[in-house]
Amino acid sequence: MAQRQISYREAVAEAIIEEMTRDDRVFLMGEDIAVVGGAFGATKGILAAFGEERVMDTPISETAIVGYAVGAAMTGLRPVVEIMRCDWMTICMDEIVNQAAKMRYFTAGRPEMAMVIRTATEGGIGLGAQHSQSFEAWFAHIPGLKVVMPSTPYDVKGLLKSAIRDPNPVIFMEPIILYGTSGPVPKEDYTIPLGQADVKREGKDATIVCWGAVTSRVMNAAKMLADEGIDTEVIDIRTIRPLDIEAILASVRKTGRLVVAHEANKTGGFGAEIVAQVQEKAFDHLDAPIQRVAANDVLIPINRNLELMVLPREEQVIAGVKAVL
Amino acid sequence: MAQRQISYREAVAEAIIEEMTRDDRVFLMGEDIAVVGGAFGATKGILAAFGEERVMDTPISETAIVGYAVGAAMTGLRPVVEIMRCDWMTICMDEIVNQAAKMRYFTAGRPEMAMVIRTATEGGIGLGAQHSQSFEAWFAHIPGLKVVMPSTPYDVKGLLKSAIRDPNPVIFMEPIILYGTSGPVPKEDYTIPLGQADVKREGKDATIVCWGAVTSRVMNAAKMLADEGIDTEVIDIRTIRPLDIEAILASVRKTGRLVVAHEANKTGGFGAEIVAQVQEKAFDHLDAPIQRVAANDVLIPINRNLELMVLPREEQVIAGVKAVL
Amino acid sequence: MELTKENLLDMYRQMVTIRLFEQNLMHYAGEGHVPGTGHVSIGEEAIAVGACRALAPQDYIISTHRAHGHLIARGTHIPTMLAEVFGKATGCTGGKGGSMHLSDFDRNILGTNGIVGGGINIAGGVGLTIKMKKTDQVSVCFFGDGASNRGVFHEGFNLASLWKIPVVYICTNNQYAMTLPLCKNCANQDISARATAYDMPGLRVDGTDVIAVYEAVSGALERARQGGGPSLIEIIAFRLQGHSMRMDAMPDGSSYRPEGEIADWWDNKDPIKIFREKLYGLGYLDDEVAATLEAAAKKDIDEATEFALNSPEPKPESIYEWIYA
Amino acid sequence: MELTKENLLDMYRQMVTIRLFEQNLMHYAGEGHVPGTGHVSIGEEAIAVGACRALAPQDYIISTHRAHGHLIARGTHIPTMLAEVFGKATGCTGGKGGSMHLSDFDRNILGTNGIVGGGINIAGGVGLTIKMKKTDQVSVCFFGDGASNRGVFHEGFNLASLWKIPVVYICTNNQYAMTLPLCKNCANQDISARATAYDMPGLRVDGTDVIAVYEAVSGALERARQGGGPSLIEIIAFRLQGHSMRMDAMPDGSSYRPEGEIADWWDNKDPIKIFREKLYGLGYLDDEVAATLEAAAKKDIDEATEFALNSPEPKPESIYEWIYA
Ligand SMILES: Cc1ncc(C[n+]2csc(CCOP(=O)(O)OP(=O)(O)O)c2C)c(N)n1
Ligand SMILES: Cc1ncc(C[n+]2csc(CCOP(=O)(O)OP(=O)(O)O)c2C)c(N)n1
Ligand SMILES: [Mg+2]
Ligand SMILES: [Mg+2]
Repeated sequence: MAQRQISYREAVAEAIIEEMTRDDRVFLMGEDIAVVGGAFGATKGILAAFGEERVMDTPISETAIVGYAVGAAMTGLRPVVEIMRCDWMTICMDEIVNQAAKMRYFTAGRPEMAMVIRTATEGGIGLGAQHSQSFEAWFAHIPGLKVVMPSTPYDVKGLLKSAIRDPNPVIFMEPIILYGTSGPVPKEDYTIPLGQADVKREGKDATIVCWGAVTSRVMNAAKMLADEGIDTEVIDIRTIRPLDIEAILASVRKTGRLVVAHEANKTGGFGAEIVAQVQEKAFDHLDAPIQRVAANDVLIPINRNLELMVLPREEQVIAGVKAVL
Repeated sequence: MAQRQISYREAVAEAIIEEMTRDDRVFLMGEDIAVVGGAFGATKGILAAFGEERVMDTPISETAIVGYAVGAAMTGLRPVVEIMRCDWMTICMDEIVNQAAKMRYFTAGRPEMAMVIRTATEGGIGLGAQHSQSFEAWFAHIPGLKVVMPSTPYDVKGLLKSAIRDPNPVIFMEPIILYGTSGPVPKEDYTIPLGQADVKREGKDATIVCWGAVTSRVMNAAKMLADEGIDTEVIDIRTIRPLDIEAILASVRKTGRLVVAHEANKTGGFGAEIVAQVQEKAFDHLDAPIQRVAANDVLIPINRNLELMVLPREEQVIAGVKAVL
Repeated sequence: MELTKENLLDMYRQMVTIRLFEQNLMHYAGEGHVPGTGHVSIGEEAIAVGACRALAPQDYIISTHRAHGHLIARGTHIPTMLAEVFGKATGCTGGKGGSMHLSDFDRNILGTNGIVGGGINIAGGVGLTIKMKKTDQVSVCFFGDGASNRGVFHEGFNLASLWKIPVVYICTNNQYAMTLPLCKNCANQDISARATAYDMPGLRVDGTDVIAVYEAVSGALERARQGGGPSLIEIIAFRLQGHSMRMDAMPDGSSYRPEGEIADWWDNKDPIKIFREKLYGLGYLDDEVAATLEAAAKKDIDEATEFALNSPEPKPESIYEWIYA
Repeated sequence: MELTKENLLDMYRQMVTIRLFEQNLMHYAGEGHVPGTGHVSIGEEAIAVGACRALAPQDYIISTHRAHGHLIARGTHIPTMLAEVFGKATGCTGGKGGSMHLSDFDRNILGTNGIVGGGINIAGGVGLTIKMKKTDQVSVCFFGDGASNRGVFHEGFNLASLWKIPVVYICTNNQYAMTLPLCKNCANQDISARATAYDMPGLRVDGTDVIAVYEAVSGALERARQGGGPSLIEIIAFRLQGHSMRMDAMPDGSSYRPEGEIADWWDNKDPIKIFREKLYGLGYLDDEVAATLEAAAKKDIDEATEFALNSPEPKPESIYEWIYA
């Protein structure tokens, strides 16, 4: 029997429904998540299943959404809240960085801080410079936070379930362009541990580390390179913090060559952190300088052609790989 | 005649006073900056010199402080605003990242966005985990922003004057522990261009790149290393974005060895970006993996001994240099 | 100033132009000409036209994601606007900003914003410039009922009132924030009542009555010009379409609205119909004059469409423009 | 509940204990025992004691940087608290949080906060837990007049009222936010009037009258427990010291206050003196009883001091604790 295929957005909803069924401390709040099931449809059907006591539409009050989640988590609930777009995480950074990430510390480890902040991230759909950013590098800089960005329906279900069960605040980033993509997802309960990278393709000539929406473009590039006889290994880290550096190092020790690809702006992106760790821990294995493939250091334009040009595509990934060979 | 010595905080005030005298579009607003001259005394005397029309105490409204600055800049003024602590930049990240940094773009380059956001950054005085952070890595990730962090009274005067004259939004970070330190500062008008690193010590055996408060500890370490016969070159980048990568590369090509030191948390710090660029552009010159020296990936404790332990000291810098030799 | 017959007829023409602009836009969005999304203001034309008619040429406007009407009512060159929404090089933002990022510095329209509430503090800063430069201008800030629950509303209003800044805050209460009805949005559904918290006047006006809007805004402008400080005008409106063209395209993009509401509002709350009847009653308008005005409006839109459709795509190198001055 | 003579005398003892705790703290801060800083609540003791006396044991407290009184009034173990402020291992936060980060989960004191207004949304979330779990608790949130101008006040209040969350918001209006007097802080200096913006009751109480505080808070708690939702109680207080021990140590740390204000307030607004006179008038207190109560208070403080001074420094490895669960 062929495996069931569902979309990324359906996988998100399924994970939440399973976890809400399993644990009645889990509840949702966010803008437009209940009645219409989210601006991007990722929480569709959840209100119908659990009622408005556990699925709450909020006013446009990002600081209250996250701040209330902190208070609810400190008193034993497990909020899963949504900030509609990653760009608007800018509004509630105090609640995320100074409150959620630090509350266990300030209270001598007394409460669990089980809370998930889901957010649609990255670009690709013409929404422009205030609706296309991805700040995983910011969150990864903050002790106390975990940061996850799955690239497939399978991964998003398993990782979101782990995130909801995790006793720490988790920033859960869902690339907006992936919501409509489909893939095989088991109906049953399964989890994927946070902090475990996934080798999405094995290869021996070079390693490509990536996460988020660029992953499928990296996979395409890997196929195109294979046609030219270049055999790349593709590692989707899936979790940004904690980072599965061991998986990356193992691959680099084998291939001796590394490209890191992500969709956020290049300068100050999390790619730099991976480069820094790899060159430190596998210096002698590196046969060429590590290349980064990322968005140009510009703002994201709404024009379709320009946007495609700014975001990293197969072409840049291929060029990156060729540069390390 | 011996050169005049003034403190870092006096140099800040002097730079502002000179620029306000020079250009009547420059004005100040922020919390407690006027009547008492700032929580850390860096704007003392400015109210007396220019009056409350140009030096304004504000309520505790960080989003208004920065948001108003954006509007004022768009209409031709040149606000120099203060967010008392870098930790609270979390509150006005939308205004910084989505508004200030993007307004020229969204208005087809029509207005200048001349505005400076000054903030006291880094730790070292026992104020704890919500009062000791340094987010230069966040700001450096954002196209449209410039980011500066001077480490001496001389540098802060020259760079703040350049920042005020710059037509772009500048995040100007003043390490809190440096306010009381003194050094030679010319009385006359001078500027230091943004984006120009400073070789604070010449050497041939290894390069240490740093910025902010750790710079003086790096200089101490360099002296201690010199006593052991190890001759290090110390480069204070001073501006985080734009980064003077050429200065760093020139030094690395000479020494073949690099340590990057900063006070922010190690993971996701701006040190990673420097590592990524240097290994890419000077791979063949590197004789050892680049080392990073930074705060542990923990929260900053108020206890004096613990805080000293978490922040990078001479000892770690020396260990870092020995690791690259 | 009393509105003459000519004024009123011209206002009618403007309202029709806005309506046609947006209906035309919806058509072309359906055909794939609009990257991302756009938010039409159908049902809110009387607010744009009544308010902008009250402005002096030197006054500033800051607006929102739902701003086409504000620009057209101010006399913006419509082809340039439509080209922008289509993402063309001839657009006011070079095709990089789209519907949410329009501006027209020649008419002191400083920009619209993709961040809900993002303009509120900026408008305060614009007003601060006016106050500091002592010019005879007012800063006018449009925002929605949804934006009224963001923290920036509170911080921006308090500061404006404290400093007696010349701003007129116009809250278009169209009774929805995306999918959230007013009763789930504002604890006190009388938004104008919030003005007392800041010791400023709060008015409530019927947004289907263009003359009432004109009068209320005129009064607030006058007050601001006399040094009386800010006012809040809440204007009750009726959103005759879905939230956005993107959501309208979703199968159940309007499922959250009570059955029959849209039809009922079209019948009873359409400001153009209401104004048209009023003008007929006054004897200012008859079928012939109406046909002439409507034809003039249609001609403007047709010309704009032709211009936008035939305009070139932005040049690749334009991605680097307008990021730094 | 009517307060008995025993209650009142005990409340007097508590107020004296708080006063002595903080005066003692100022002494030891002067001797260098307090890392960073601390904010004493001298002049505000009636608020802590009146409010906490009204609470049921199961109620939660969220507080601010000026919180010693709230903890002592709730019965927190004073030695643990003082040890924390000294940065000792035996402190409630292991010596890592200090004066701004106190908590006592055994008494449902969920934490104080170094971010002004940082607790407001958290308290809403605590109330949300109560509402969802349907327990007989109330969430009590302390904050200051300065915090009332932060956006979180607006977002948190609106949501709490909309959802009828059991919270009592207690605004200690001590007429200063650091150096900013009320008239430069709040456009409408009647903070309680802001409650109408959220359709919740707003009360104003004299903070030198411990019984009035008790009664107002009792009423609001009752209302919240009955499902009536949140209330705002503004309590007028008189800050008899500078903003912080750090600022008090600065030469002109109080220069912003009108001459004679502090002396006048000590003479006429000291809540301990006022309560003492009241108790004398009621015949509940005489010199002998007063001496006994004061001696008891002093003993508690002396013991706490001895404990804190003799407590060990935190262990180095404790820096890694409580960051992740
Ligand atoms: C800070 C922020 N939060 C959420 C959104 C998503 N969003 C865009 S428009 C909108 C509704 C705005 O409602 P309102 O202010 O009433 O304006 P209207 O759309 O009704 O004109 C929302 C939630 C956003 N753009 N910015
Ligand atoms: C968001 C934020 N802004 C500024 C500060 C610096 N700060 C600490 S306490 C304080 C004054 C707070 O005033 P208020 O809320 O009235 O409390 P009070 O100190 O009077 O008890 C300020 C500005 C801060 N800690 N957090
Ligand atoms: Mg609306
Ligand atoms: Mg106060």
